[in-house]
Amino acid sequence: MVDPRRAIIGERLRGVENIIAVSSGKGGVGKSMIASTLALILARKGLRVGLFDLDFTSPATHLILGVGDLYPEEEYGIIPPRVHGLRYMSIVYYSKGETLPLRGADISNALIELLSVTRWGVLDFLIVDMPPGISDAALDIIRLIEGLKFLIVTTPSRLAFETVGKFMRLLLELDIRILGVIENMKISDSTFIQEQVEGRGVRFWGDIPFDRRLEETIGDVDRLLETEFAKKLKELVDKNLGI
Amino acid sequence: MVDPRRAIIGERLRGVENIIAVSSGKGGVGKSMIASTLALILARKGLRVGLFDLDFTSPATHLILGVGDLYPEEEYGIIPPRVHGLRYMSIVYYSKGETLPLRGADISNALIELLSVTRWGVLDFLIVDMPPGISDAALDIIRLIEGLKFLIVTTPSRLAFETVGKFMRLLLELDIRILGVIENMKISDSTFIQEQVEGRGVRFWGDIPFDRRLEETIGDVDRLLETEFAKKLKELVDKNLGI
Amino acid sequence: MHEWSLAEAVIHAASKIVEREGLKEVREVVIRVGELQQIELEVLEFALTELKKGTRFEDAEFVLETMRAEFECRVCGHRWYFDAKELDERVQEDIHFVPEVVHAYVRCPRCGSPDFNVLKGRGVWIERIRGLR
Amino acid sequence: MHEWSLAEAVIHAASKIVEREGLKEVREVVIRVGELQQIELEVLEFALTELKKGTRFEDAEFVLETMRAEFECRVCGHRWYFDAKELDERVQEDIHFVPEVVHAYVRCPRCGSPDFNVLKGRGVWIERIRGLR
Ligand SMILES: Nc1ncnc2c1ncn2[C@@H]1O[C@H](COP(=O)(O)OP(=O)(O)O)[C@@H](O)[C@H]1O
Ligand SMILES: Nc1ncnc2c1ncn2[C@@H]1O[C@H](COP(=O)(O)OP(=O)(O)O)[C@@H](O)[C@H]1O
Ligand SMILES: [Mg+2]
Ligand SMILES: [Mg+2]
Ligand SMILES: [Mg+2]
Ligand SMILES: [Mg+2]
Ligand code: NI
Ligand code: NI
Ligand SMILES: [Zn+2]
Ligand SMILES: [Zn+2]
Repeated sequence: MVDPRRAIIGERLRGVENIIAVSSGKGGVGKSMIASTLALILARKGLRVGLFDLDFTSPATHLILGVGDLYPEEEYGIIPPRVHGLRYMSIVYYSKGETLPLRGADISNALIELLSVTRWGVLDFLIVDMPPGISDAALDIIRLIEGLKFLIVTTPSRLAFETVGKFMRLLLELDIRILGVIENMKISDSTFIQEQVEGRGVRFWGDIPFDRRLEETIGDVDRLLETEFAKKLKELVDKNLGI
Repeated sequence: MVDPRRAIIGERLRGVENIIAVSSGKGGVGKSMIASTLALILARKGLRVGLFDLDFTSPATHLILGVGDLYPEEEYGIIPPRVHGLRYMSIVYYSKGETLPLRGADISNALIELLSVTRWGVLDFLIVDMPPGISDAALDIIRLIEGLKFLIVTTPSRLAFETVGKFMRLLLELDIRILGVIENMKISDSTFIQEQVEGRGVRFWGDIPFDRRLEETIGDVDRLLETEFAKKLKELVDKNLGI
Repeated sequence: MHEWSLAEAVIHAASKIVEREGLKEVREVVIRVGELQQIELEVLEFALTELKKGTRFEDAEFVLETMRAEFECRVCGHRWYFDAKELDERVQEDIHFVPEVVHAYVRCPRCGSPDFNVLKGRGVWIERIRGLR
Repeated sequence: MHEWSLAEAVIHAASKIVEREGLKEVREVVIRVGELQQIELEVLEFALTELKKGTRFEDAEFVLETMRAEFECRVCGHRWYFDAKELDERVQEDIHFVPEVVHAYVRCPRCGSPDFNVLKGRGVWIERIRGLR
């Protein structure tokens, strides 16, 4: 018996120019905040942008964006609804507010299902918000999505970088493109992370300070884009993505 | 064919009085810091304590404790080495500094293997440091360890509590004992988390402030136990665990 | 109508198999459809009929077989069959798109756990392809 | 000597099976040992011989069968056999205790991926128990 889904994934993503996985290995470093804000920043530049929340058991981007009661349309597949100018896809459309306990094999299956039926159309960027851990979701997008690029997020903490460093090493070993590393929630001016990153030959995008006001903007993208956090992220994007 | 391992797990944990899973569903909320410090606090009270790091793909407790180059002894099974007065078990003994990408099924297998061969001996408390996500590790310890109790960690953020709330609801539905909830890295005096927790009939242990000096103590347990973080955690333990 | 995209996946994957096996003429493609997803068979069939036009499958027959969805609880070992009618329509639709969300809505009838395995009846599979070499 | 704890698990699980099946006398217990873990068969056999004394397995024969460990790459589909001798001793010992750490040390020989499946040859299994009812 052959599962026909895997064969069609390349087809489904054919119209997407760049796929960027915002990743870390570590949890709570700001992946979801950065993925959401990055997608909004690119969309406000007039680019065609999609955002795909791949953290199925602890999704967060729907809260950050303040996504209301939407449901994807069915039209020769699934069309991701438009949210604040983005094509937005999340499992929460289907799991609603319920707890969704999924084993790795189920995460893998749900990911393949969504990749094989979602019609992203033509996009300049598809931003993928990754779950923590070096497990099914990370291994699957690596094997399923050709040309995928990683944007890695860490905090200044040694506890975060312990895992982030290992994850980077794996990507480098597998010859997968790393766009760069962002040091988020910076509170001192240690250069430890920058040295570690550049020492491995990876581009250090820069840091984003800890922003006490960020929390209040959850659910309000206009206010989010006015924060120091978003402004600093935009600077890093302008400088490092060259668009 | 029958896998003989599952049948012996109860036997292996027979000498352990209390098993506490420090958990959240969400990453980066301080589970590893709290699990490690909790284990040390209990050990310094003269109790017999074990610490089991179950975050196989992004372990952190070995760094927090400053565990050197140890390897478990083999003696009718595996004996967890003694570290700062704790019986300490982590997959890093076997994966060393390497990246360990594991799918959920492998996480499950490794967990069952370790539970079936590790001889914890007689312990008053076994503290388990859980990975983020509501996936294999959480589902497995729920099904494999009888009498397990959860200590839940969140931050004040709505992004954290979105998942933590869902995880709590699942545990309540399954009638699994929740010792309480700790609100970590508190920076304002919002009572949102406390209300949410108590509204669900769960004990709110209290909060632990954001402690800028915590990072410097990583690897030095004596300094760790002198931090505001550890002192506040000890207060919460004294008040809520009643020992 | 996301059955259409599943049909596309079937045609796409079947083409690769036909090429790999070096088949000159395809007579029959047997598709197994798991009942968990509640796929509309007429819609899937219609899509296959439309999509095969002008392809090497033009003269092939697509045979659809359904398979009941069976679950096994990882906690207590209980096995049971999925019954869509016990769920409300909105939830059925959610499972239609992403079968794994069944873990948000269904519990083991014996012990109440959401930690169960889908033994069979998930997804759309190419069971076999008959043709001439 | 963690073979001892595996032997205990076997005796424990075998007892449960014997009770469930209502066997009065146990003649033979066939154990399948995967080669991934490089279990010392003599040590496992010795432990089983010691542990069965005074139990219902006292007169039963424990038969150990080994099974080669085979991997399948999830990225490129390549299959290959595990060869412990290619790894240094310390790594062999790590895999001896927790076979899953093989994913830290072994790569697909064709594409270099650590994302492979252990098709067979992992762990210790009770294959069958023969006895009288
Ligand atoms: N630069 C920042 N300043 C302050 N808080 C931040 C910053 N970046 C992220 N956060 C907060 O940190 C927490 C974790 O962020 P999140 O995006 O959910 O991380 P992840 O997706 O990596 O788990 C959230 O509460 C978020 O609001
Ligand atoms: N109360 C606190 N004050 C300041 N930093 C903290 C506090 N609790 C945890 N941290 C820091 O937060 C980060 C995440 O903690 P960690 O224990 O690794 O979380 P988790 O195990 O939930 O992923 C670490 O860098 C840790 O040092
Ligand atoms: Mg996130
Ligand atoms: Mg942790
Ligand atoms: Mg399942
Ligand atoms: Mg594997
Ligand atoms: Ni449909
Ligand atoms: Ni041994
Ligand atoms: Zn059950
Ligand atoms: Zn390969």
